[in-house]
Amino acid sequence: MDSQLYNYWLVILLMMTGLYALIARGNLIRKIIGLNIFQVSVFMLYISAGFIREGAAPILSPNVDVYSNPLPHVLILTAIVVSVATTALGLALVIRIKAAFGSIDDDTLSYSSGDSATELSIKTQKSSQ
Amino acid sequence: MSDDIILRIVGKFLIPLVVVFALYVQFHGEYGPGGGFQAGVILGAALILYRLLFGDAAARKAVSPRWLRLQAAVGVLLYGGTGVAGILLQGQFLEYNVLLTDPINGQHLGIILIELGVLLTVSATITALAYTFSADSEEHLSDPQVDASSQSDQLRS
Amino acid sequence: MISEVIDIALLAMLWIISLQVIFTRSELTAIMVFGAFSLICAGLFLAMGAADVAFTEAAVGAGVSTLLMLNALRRCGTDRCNSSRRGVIDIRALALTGVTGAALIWGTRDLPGVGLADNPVHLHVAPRYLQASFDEIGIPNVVTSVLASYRGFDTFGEVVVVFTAGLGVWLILGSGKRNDGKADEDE
Amino acid sequence: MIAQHAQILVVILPLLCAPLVLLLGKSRIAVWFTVGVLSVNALLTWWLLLQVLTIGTLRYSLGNWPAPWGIEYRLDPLGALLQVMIASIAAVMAPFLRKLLAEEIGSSRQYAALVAFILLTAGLLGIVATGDAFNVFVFLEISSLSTYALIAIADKRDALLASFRYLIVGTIGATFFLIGIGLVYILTGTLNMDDLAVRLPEVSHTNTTQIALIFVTIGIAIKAAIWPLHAWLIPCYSYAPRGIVAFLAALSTKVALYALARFLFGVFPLADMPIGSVLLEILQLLAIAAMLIGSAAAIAHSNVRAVLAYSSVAQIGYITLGLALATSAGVTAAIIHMFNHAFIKGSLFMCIAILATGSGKHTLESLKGLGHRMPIVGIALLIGGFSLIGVPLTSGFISKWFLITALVQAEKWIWIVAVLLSSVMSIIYVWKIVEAVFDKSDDKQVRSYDLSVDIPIVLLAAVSLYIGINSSALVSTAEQASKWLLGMP
Repeated sequence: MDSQLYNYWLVILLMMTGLYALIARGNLIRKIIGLNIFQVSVFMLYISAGFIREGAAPILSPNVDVYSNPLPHVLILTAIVVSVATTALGLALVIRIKAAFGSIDDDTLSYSSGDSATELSIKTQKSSQ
Repeated sequence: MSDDIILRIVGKFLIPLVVVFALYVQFHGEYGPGGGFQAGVILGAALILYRLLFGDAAARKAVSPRWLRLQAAVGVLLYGGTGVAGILLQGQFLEYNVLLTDPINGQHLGIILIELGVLLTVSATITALAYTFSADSEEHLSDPQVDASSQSDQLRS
Repeated sequence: MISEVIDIALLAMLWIISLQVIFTRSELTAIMVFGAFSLICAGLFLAMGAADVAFTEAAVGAGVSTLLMLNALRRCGTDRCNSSRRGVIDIRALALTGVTGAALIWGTRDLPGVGLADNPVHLHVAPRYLQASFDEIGIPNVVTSVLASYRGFDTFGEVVVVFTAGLGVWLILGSGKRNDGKADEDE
Repeated sequence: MIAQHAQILVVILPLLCAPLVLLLGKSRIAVWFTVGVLSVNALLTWWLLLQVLTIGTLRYSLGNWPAPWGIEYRLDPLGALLQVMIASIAAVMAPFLRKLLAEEIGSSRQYAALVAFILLTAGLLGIVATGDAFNVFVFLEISSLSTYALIAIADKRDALLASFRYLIVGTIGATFFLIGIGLVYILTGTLNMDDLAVRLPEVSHTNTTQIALIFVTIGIAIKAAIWPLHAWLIPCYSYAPRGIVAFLAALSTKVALYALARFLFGVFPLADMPIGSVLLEILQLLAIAAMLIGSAAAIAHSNVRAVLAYSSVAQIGYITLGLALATSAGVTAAIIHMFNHAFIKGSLFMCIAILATGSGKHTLESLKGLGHRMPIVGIALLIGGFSLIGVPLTSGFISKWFLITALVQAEKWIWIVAVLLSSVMSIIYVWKIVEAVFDKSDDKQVRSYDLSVDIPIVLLAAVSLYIGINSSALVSTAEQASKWLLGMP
């Protein structure tokens, strides 16, 4: 039985590759890509679990008796959508970070130090005078 | 915007085909792979293609960002409204059996309605994302007249 | 047996591709590699009988996500600021992913094998969908039945997620005239 | 009809309100409509709490599909209490959100921010309401995505970075949660939390269940900012728009802690699992570390928002400690503190938001003497600060009293010393703020401001004060909730 677990293990290897890219690479876009690879690999874990050898896609038809499990498919459809929504939001932030900081390298990005971080913006300054 | 006449002519034929394909995916979802989400993405792709071929201004004229926001909101409301209809017809939230006298027909109607809601929201959002992300600066989706009228701050007198 | 070989080959190929995401210098390459990764995943999903998921992954992962990434890269310019970390093995990340991966492999060791019809996951809840959904809902695509009716509320949540993301991107990028510290003068 | 559907209405009213507000656009009606919906919602949650306390757990089958096949809503006393907190605080804050945000966000985006705020409320309510493990993930993401957007709209660039880093860490957390849920799903075939609780004992000794528990715990712990997974919280609370951070600090970590409690006590068979007791011990240690390190960091900072953020890390430690004791008294104490801390931190962050209005600064220096100029805010700040310390006759005292009683019962003497030490440290950092705010030497210009924004502060502080004087209702609710949570009704 153990031999049939290679599928999970390769999927876990993929997950960790994505997670590594996410942590180790400094470029924010690269982080988003790593996050996506991590998530897609998790989807693969679910789909592997729903897989049945010789099973057809769960679309009922009179001459098929074995179908793969439809529930993981439904869950992952939702998860894919959630993942693309997160990606879109993350990339929107990356674009703004580039405009505001002039860089998208995590190593060079830092909060404006200490308390000056919450310094007034120009707008507030003007109006409070 | 593309100045290539061939691309534009091909596009004129292709875009309706993509739209038809999206509708096929939408309504074939009960029998094969597909459904509102996939159809929404394809429909969004058709609009993105239109924008690539005929330019940003033309696309915004055809489908304005404001319209897209409303469409996305209507999609959510249609989905939720179908659910609430279940409550109003003495069922549970999202119970389609009670929508029509025959439960199976009710299920059909319910699924068509909610898939339509998915289509509206997803296609609108995908298109809006494409508008925003492919803009060259960040001011396109804003309503200029609204932005200009910066309200007086109520917190400060 | 043959299908297993193909399965292993595809997964191994995916892994080699995903390594590119770690090691390549160019962001553009990384994005294109992700697109390819996503497409092959879609192929694997199809091979595992998940047609709907394959369709969506191809449209969303390889399509929408890649498109958004390309646009984001274009707007950020060809930023190669990443040079500080390239080629350096990040010990911290390696340790973290190593531990996580080892934990997961240990945790999946006593799982039933992939693809067996009598796995617990196939014996509870799912059978009703396959056996009764046609009588209860009347459409042949069980995935649509579950997604739209049995678990219709998840899908409602999913639509709200899409709506939230659209709203969020509009909030973040929409009126970009102001803000950014330096562009504040127009107020 | 409303009675029968109240459980679901609580979540779908705000969910449907959000797109409607977007349709209504930038009109005044939109705000009043929101306030109306959220107020009705708050009343519904109060009614539901009373129902749950009298007749026990409420269930609702969505789409009328029975439990493991369809998604089930399930409301226990703790869930009902949290819903009351979420809906009430949201309803109290919504009318003033515009005024609170006015300074930091351009007017065109204020109504979009309102929509995101409603979605955040709905997401938090949904996490609490559901009885389905995967549905938790979906609503977690609704609340998370709206949180990322709301943090990023603050008028400073640091907010963008804080939001992005939170997005990355938060998504890793959500994905860990997804992995954990996936593993138990593979073992049992079900996603319904009660059904999982029935089926997991059979497989409680497998590696998979242990790893699933660890992944679910880590995933939620990131969202709950349990030390050492709290790093995202400090910049988010420091740079998010001032009006938003009060709501986030009051509720979002509490909801994650509720989810943690549900999975620890209501889903996983902790007592049968080899790592069950180890995990609880580790959580206790982390909680102690959070209390001490969080309080120490709060003393070290001079930015008031960072002080309050680190204080939140410490306070989350108190709650985690109570939960991790896994005794009836411990969980009761955790629930009481969950409730009290929501109101204390909510009102404190709102006080700071108003004190910083105009200057936009949050340093101790910039707040000097403002307590005299804005007496209502000053008094509310005092109440909040004293509660945070745990001075008798404040709600914080009740929390500490119950926590220490629970620790005595569990004979965790060293932990008691740590709690007391952390309380002493809280005196120092609260004193720093109070001293600055009521500094007489400073002669700042008197700034007039819209007094109506004091209303939510007064309401939140009044709750703290009331609980300090008469806590019997809260205590009995918490006791009942902890019994249900631990499965001994």
